[in-house]
Formats: sequence, structure tokens, C-alpha cells
Amino acid sequence: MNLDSLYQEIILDHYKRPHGAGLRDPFEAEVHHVNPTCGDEITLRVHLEAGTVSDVSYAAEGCSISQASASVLNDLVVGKPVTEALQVLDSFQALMQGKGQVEADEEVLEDGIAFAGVAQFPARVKCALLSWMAFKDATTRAVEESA
Amino acid sequence: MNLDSLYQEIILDHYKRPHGAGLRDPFEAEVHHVNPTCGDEITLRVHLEAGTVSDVSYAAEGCSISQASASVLNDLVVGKPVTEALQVLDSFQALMQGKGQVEADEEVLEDGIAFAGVAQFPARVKCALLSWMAFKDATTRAVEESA
Amino acid sequence: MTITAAGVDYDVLKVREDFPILGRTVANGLPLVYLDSANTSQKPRQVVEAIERHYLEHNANVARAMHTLGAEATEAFEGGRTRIAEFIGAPSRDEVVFAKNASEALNLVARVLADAGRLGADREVVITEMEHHSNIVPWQLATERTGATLRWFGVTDDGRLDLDGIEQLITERTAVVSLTWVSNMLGTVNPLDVVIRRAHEVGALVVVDASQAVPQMPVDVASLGADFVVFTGHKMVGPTGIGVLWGRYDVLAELPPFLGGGEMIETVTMERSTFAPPPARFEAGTPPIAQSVGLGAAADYLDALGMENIAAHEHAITAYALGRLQEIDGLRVVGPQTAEERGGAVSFTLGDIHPHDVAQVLDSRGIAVRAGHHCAKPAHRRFGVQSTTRASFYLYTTEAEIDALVEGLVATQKYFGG
Amino acid sequence: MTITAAGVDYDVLKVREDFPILGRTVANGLPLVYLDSANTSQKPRQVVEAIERHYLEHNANVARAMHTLGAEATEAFEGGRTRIAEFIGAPSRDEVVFAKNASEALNLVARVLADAGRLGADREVVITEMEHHSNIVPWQLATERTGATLRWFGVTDDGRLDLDGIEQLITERTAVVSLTWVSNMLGTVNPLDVVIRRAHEVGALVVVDASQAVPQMPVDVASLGADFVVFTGHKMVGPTGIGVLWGRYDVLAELPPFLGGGEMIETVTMERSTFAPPPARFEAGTPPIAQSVGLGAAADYLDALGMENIAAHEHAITAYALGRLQEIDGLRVVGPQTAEERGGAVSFTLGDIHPHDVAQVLDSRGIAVRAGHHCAKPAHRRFGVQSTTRASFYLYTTEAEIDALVEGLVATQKYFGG
Ligand SMILES: Cc1ncc(COP(=O)(O)O)c(C=O)c1O
Ligand SMILES: Cc1ncc(COP(=O)(O)O)c(C=O)c1O
Repeated sequence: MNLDSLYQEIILDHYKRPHGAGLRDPFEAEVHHVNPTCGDEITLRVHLEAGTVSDVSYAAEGCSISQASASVLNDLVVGKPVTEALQVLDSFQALMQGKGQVEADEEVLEDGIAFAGVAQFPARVKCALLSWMAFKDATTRAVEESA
Repeated sequence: MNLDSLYQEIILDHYKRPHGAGLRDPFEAEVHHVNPTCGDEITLRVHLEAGTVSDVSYAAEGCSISQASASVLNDLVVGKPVTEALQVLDSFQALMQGKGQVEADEEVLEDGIAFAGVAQFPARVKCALLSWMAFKDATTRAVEESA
Repeated sequence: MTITAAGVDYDVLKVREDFPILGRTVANGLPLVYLDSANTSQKPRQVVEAIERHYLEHNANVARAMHTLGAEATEAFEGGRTRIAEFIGAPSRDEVVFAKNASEALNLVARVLADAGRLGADREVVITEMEHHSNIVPWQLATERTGATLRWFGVTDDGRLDLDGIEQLITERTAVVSLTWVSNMLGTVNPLDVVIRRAHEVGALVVVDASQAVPQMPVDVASLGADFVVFTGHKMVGPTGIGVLWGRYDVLAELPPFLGGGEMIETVTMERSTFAPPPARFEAGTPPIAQSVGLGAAADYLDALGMENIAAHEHAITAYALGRLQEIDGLRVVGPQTAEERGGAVSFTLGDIHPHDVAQVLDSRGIAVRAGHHCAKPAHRRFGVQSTTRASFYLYTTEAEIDALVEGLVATQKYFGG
Repeated sequence: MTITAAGVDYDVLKVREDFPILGRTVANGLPLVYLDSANTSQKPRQVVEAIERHYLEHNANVARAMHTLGAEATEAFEGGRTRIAEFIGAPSRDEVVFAKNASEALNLVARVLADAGRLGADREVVITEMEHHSNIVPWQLATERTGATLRWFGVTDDGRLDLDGIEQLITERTAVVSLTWVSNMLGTVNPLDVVIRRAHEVGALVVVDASQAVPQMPVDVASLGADFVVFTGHKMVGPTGIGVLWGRYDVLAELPPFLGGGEMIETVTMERSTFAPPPARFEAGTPPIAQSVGLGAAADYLDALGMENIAAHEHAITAYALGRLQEIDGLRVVGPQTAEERGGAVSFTLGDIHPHDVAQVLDSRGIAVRAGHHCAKPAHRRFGVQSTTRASFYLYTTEAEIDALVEGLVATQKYFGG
């Protein structure tokens, strides 16, 4: 298991220059998630407009993988209809939990395919999923809110 | 470890015809002891007169070893001054807990020396000591009572 | 002896080769006849070697470690959980909580239900008169602390659960019904379906003590329908130091933690903590890592033999033993007299020879049985005895061993009678 | 490397031969450099073989069994207790209670003190900001249940217990003071004498979490003077699944049971039960039998090396590591900077490279360290960090391994810096 297969250039780029970082208004739901094992944390807000994810803003403290993953999340879901965003989430989650056996779909995951290598490092899968699980939680609440 | 070294003739005799069995008045202390492992029980009363053990009466439910031991206890302590009775108890206890390494003193223990073989059966030591521990407890209480 | 169930041969002599201890001699060179498996089972080489391999090749702490060894140890430990979930048909591996033994698992349930306020002064807990102390004392302690009332099913003269009056016993006031599946003393297999149906009718939770069931019969918790099922590693050819609490996820998810510390947290400040979801919430501190590995290997071992085959063997050997024991004059089996709805533990009295003395004579012949109350004092009292001798059988027990027991019992009568 | 203490040579390379796992390779063939012993220690062959032998030759349940195998198993299990009593200088073997780990032992004390009514609304419990979660959460849960107040010692900038104001912190209201002997994160060795003196002045009980102390230094509970001492098997070359609670007999004897069932009883009826004296009162269900055997073998192993020698080695290797680590630009040790009054766990930050990333690069070089909060979130918060990387050493750690760590850290900086 090669280090570079984990720390892809794309991941390190997102880590150093995260997209959409910071907490912004307006938002319908804010959640705080923790990785209990290491203490990594994220506060994440979702703003929905007419069934579309119009913003995902966040303040995260964590390792390169978890930070880069939040940045990629922002890229992939902002501007998408909620249902489609949740499909992207399903694909990303399937890739992460696939133990390296799941083929990544570049059409859907774009930069997210750089995380394929993470699936081979079981201890890091949680890092990659932290922001995505927070997004799922926040979106569910936001949808309920508006229902 | 030979069965007959455990079940000495003397032990079986005491078991079949226990000395001093039954609960009698008067008494200064009555105790109820249980062997938690097997459920064997004894209710034992001590009657002291002028510093002497004048009666030890008991109702016991238990195996041959525990019943015979109560019978021998009765033989050995009734009629003796309390201090002397407690010395006999110490000798008997030392014999039982000596793992077969302690020499029995026939002068002191009389029929009690038949229990020497029990010391080699760790699971049975508690059986042999049940009535003696009850006697110790009851005597301590009786002495405190009269103090 | 060869038993055939579902068309598969069960070769007990071949099975015995996996258990080196069964080749041992005791009592001055006599072969060991181990008839105390309801107390603890023996361990096959496969289980012991899995534990050894884990310690010497993959040992690390779990969950917390980011390194290769930690990942291996975590996979091994969590693999044990997955294996046990499969073994008992749990809908989710997150429903499998590891405890140190069955007793802890039962106490866990009693404590957290009490802490959750489910056992208030107006509530009742129902158990049975045939329970192991480990399914009595936790409920006594819990109801005493909360002011709830403890009630219980009686036992019929032939050792069956007395279902008369079940509707008056299990009522709207009942918070929990906790009962054994297979009695460790009487051998009785209880009609769980009837009890679970009534309990769920009134909204009570059902806890099943499956300590004697999981080792002996195929178990599927999903179709059983109970809310909690408890069992213990050492009785199912697994290691000591591990027990299992299976709980329905939605029930577990609502309960507060049992013990605090280690990986059961979500976040901790000096002022307060929040807690992880099940199963982690109920597993404080470093878990039984090597023991989970061993328990997984035990499940593998049992499945390789086939639980159906094991159950068929247990049934056959119990039937044989009941038949042979009842040939002995003055021997009285306490519990069901036939092998129907019955597990492989047979308790009995032998005239008025005290069970200690019976066990001692048998031991001098290399035969290991248990003598005493078998942690079931109330069940003994129910039958007017203070203690019994218990012979119990498992997947390695042979008819020849039963024959040796019978001879030994006859010799015991001679020893104390003559 | 050879260390001499009390005139005895300590040959670490020879010691390593007892640990087969240390000869392993990881990460594509690199030799394992195991620097995570504060998390769990590796096991010598001697310990694993003792467990194996027990299962395959002497396995039976304890206390309850009258037969030869049962007597052997009981002797082996209780022998482990006696061995541990000796190892820690306990005045009586009846003061040694087996739990499943240190966390359970701490929870046991917190639960039974609460159940005994010792933690009422007007009472206080004092802990410290450097505790492991396992010595925080049980007291949070217990004080929350009883209405008592939780207070704590702070930590100074150099990672020492802040004793200023100890008289205002530990007062007549204090029921219990519970603190760690050696911090698993900072490495700090606490001045227990000062705390114990003050606590006993006001009649408070003292619980010492010795999880990181007993493995590393000679311990004599009799001269220590605390009321309870807790530690865990897996950190002292022993098995998982066993922890130890030592308690002063007179204190234990006054406390109610923790869990119910099994051999902790004196007598049981359906209505109520009475309980056995300590230690049995606190050990519900089948105990960790094989684990006690393994823990006894661990004590034998440690004593054969000599706890004085182990402590001297730990001190020397910690001093060496602190020196070499501080050569690295941007590395900040969190905790005491020198090896004085310090155990062998060194936590640090490396610039702003996240500890996960540090640990990952090290792992790719075969080096196992821990990254995260090490179950000590409040201590991390105290130092303004969310997580750290921790290297921890034990009786088999070599200077060459420290050198490998240092090289690995420099390489990590290059990997993320360039
Ligand atoms: C100081 C300290 N206390 C308590 C514990 C808990 O030990 P265990 O996980 O064995 O319960 C640990 C180790 O994790 C520790 O380092
Ligand atoms: C029916 C039953 N329940 C509970 C237990 C307790 O199991 P453990 O001692 O492993 O906690 C036993 C065995 O001793 C048992 O037979």
C-alpha cells in the first residue's frame, strides 16, 4: 500500500486550498460531527433553495484526507438538486467502503475519484466520510425543516 | 489421591451417627453458615458457662465430610475452656489448609486426625471447615454478648 | 457413535481428536470422562490456535490505532463481531455487544433499563423460578434500587415452565420479562414463543438467557422475536472472558451507556460527555480483542460441524443418558424425564448420598460431573433438594462415557451403602 | 543496548527474542517498529503459551467444580490472583478483584460508591484534567446520578499536576479523589503522596489509575497508601480481557455488589440474596480464567526481567527519545520536556501536519505510533491541540527504533512540506 496512492496530488491540492471553507449565511440546518476515534470535527451548514443545494459551508478541523474530502464535497454537491446530491453521496460512500473493490465513476465523482486509494486504508475511511455524513445529516434536517 | 484416604472409617462413622446433632437450649449465640459453592448449610448454637464451652448444638445439611466434621467438632470442644477450644480450632484449620504438608497432632485432634486426607482435596476443605467456622463465629458472638 | 442429521454423518470420535484435553488422564491414569460441559465446554485446538496466532502475529489495540498492526487487529476483532452476528442470525452486526460473560450482559440490560427509568415503582419485572442466579440477582438489585416489583413464573412438577396464569403474571405493568431458553439445571427448553407473544402484547421487553441454548442448537435471533439475547463464549467451545449481548438496534439506540470510558464516547469535556451509537456505547475500555478472535473461531468450528448435527447429537446422547440413568435404583432425575424439549444437562439425586460424595467417587474414577446447586438455588428449593449431581453433555460426549457414568454411580451406591 | 540497574544487565535484544511479533515485517517488507505500547503492549511467547497450555490441558470452570480438572483450573485461576497480589505488594490476595479491564474496574468503584450512598448531593468527587476518559466518564455518570459535584485539578504549562489550591479543591466535602499515576498522554508521573495525604486528612477515599504505572515501575500498594488501585492486563505483557482492582479489604468489605450472579452470592431465594465477602462479591459470572493464568505468567515474566530494570530501561529510552525528538525543527513535545518524573509516552505536534498524516507516513515506513486524542480529550484541549502523535516505549524498545522514528518524522515533514 503505497503512500502516494493515498495522498494523491488532487487530495493534497484540496487540502492546501479547500473550496468553500468557512461558515456562511443563510442556512436551514447546521450540524456538528466528530470522529470519536481521533477527535476530528466539522461544523457544516446546508442552504437549500427550491430543492437544490445552493450552499454547503463548513469549518473543519482534521487531517488532510478529511479536509480535502470536505472541499471535494463542496465542489460536487453545490448547485445540484438534493436528490442528485444524495446520489453522489451514495457513490462516494460506496467507493470508500468498497475496500478497493469498487470502481469509481469519474462522471459522477470527478475529483472524488482521487479518494479511491483511501478505501485501502480502513483507518482513514472515516476521515474521508466525516464531511459527507455531516452533509447527509444536515440535508435530512433541512428537508424536514422545509416539509 | 485415594478415595479411602478421604473417606476414613472414622469419618463415615461420624457421618452415619453424628454426635451432638440437633438444636438445643440454652445458648448465647446462634449462627447460620452456608457454603456458597454447594449450598451446604449449618445452623449452630453455642452455650458457654463460666468460660467453658458447655454445649455446641447444630442442624446441618451437607455432605459426609461436613456432617462428620460437625460431629467431631462437638466431641472436641464441648467441655473445654473457650481459649482451649479455639486452639483446637486453630490446629484443625491449620491441618485442613496445609495441603497435606501439615502433621496432625493426635493428642489435640483425636478423631479429627482422620480429616488429614481431606487436606489433599482442595474442593472439600470448605466442607470440613463449615461447622468450625460457624463455631468460631458463634463463640466470638457469645463471648462479646457476655462481655 | 455416528449420528446422522440432515443426511450428514457426525463422527464423535473424529470430533474428539480436536480436543487434546479429552485424551488426558486423571485420577492416577484413568482416562478423563468430562461430563461438565454445561459448566464450561472444552476448547478445540482450532480455537486456541487462533488466539495464539492473534497474540503472536497481529496484536495491537483496536479502533484507536492508525497503523498496519492496528488495522489488522481491528479487522480481526470486528471480524469476530461480524461472525457472531452471522452465527445467531442478527440483522446487523451493530446489534452485537461484547461483554465479559453472560452475567455481565444480563446486568448490563438490568442496569441500563433501570438508569433509563424503565423500571419505576409502578412497573414489574418477570423472571422464572428456574433461572440461573445470573438472571435473578441483577433483577433483584435493579428492582430494589428502583422500587419496581419482581415477579416470577413457577415450575411444574415435571420441570416445565408453569404457564397457567401467564395473563395475570405478564400485564400492562410488566416492563421486562427475562427468562432462560434452556435451563442449566433442569435441562428444560422453554416455550419462548408463548412468553414473547404475551410480553409483546403488553409492550414488555423480553430478555432471553441463551447461555445453554446457543452452544447446543441453531439460533436465529431475527425469527425468535425477543428484544435481547444473552450468551457466553466459554460454553460454546470459545474462550473465557467474553460474553455476548444481542439487542434490537432500535432498543439499544435508546438506552444510556452502562460503563464509561475508552471508545464508548463521542466527545468528552471535563463537564460532560456524549456517547457513541451502539455497539460502541456499551463497550467501555479495551474490549476482549483476542477473545473475539477466539469466539469467531469457535463459531467457525461449530458451523463446520453443523449446529443441526450438534443438536441431533445432543438430543441422542441425552436420550441415551436419561434411559441408562433411570435404570439405577434410587436415582431420581430432577427435570423432564425424557429428551423431548430438553437440553443436555441432567441433574439427579442418588438416594440420600450427598452430591459431593457422589461427585467425589466419580472423580476417583476419572469422571467429572458437577455437584451442588449449579447457581440455581431457587430451582433446587422448588424440588425440595438442597443440591444435585449434574451430568452434562456436549458435541464430544460418547455413549461409552455415559456407560462409565452409570457404572460409577452404581459403585458409589456400593461405597456408601455397604 | 545494555542498561544496568542495581548491577544487573538488561539486554534488550535478548528480551526481544521472546516477542515473535517484533520480528515481523509490515508495509511491504519493512521491519516493524512498534512504538504504541501505551496503547497495548506486545506479548511474550511465555504468556501466550501459558494460556494455550491452560486451555488444552487444564480447562474447567472454577470454584463450582469438585473434580480434578476443576481443582486444577481453580488452582491456576486463583494462582493468578495470588501472583498479582504479590506483584503489587497487596497485604492480602482477597484484596485483588478481577475485572475485564481498567475501565471496568474504575466504573465498578464509581458505581458501588454511588450505590452505597457515598456520593450524595452535598459530596464532591475530585479528578484531574489529565485523566484518561475511563477515569472521567464513570465519575461524570456517577455524580450526575447522585447529584454530587465533579471537580478537578488543572495541569500546569509544563504538563504537571497543578497542586496550587489543593486545600480548596480537596475539602471535607470530598468523598473521592481519583487520579492517574502516570499520564498516558503527557507522560507525567504524579506526586501521589501529596494528594493521598491531603485526601486522607479530610477522610476522602483515593483511587489511583495505575494503568500506565504498573507496567513500567515497581509498585507496592501497601506503602502507596491509596484505597483503590486499578490497572489492566494488556498493557503489562498480559492478555486482553482482564483488569485488576485492588482495594483495601476493610473498604471493599463495606461496599455493596456491582454485578449480580454466579459465585458472588452467599445464598439466593427468589425474594432476595445475600452476598459473598470480597473479592467474590465483585466478580459476577464465570471469571476471566485463562486470562488470570496469562496475567500470572505476565507477572512472572516482568519479575524475571526485574521491575527495577524495566523502569531503568524505560527511563533511559525516554530520555534518549526526548533528546532526539527535540532536535527536530517544529516538533513540540506536549508534556514534561525531560525524563524526570516521567513515563515512556511522548506526545507531540509536528508543525501543522495533522497527526493522522504523520502516523500514516510513519506507518508506510513500518513505524507504529498512535495519532488522535489518546482518550484524553480534556488534556489535549488544555494544551490547545485537538490531537497529537504519540510514541510510547516499553521493555523491548531500542534506541535504533527511536532513530527510525526521528528519520520518519523528518521524512514526513519533507512529504508534506515540499
Ligand atoms: C491511564 C489509563 N487509564 C485507563 C486506561 C483504560 O484501560 P483499558 O482500556 O484496558 O480499560 C488506559 C488505557 O487505555 C490508560 O492509559
Ligand atoms: C443458564 C445460564 N445463564 C447464565 C450463566 C452465566 O454465564 P457466565 O458464568 O459465563 O456469566 C450460565 C452459566 O454459568 C448459565 O448456565
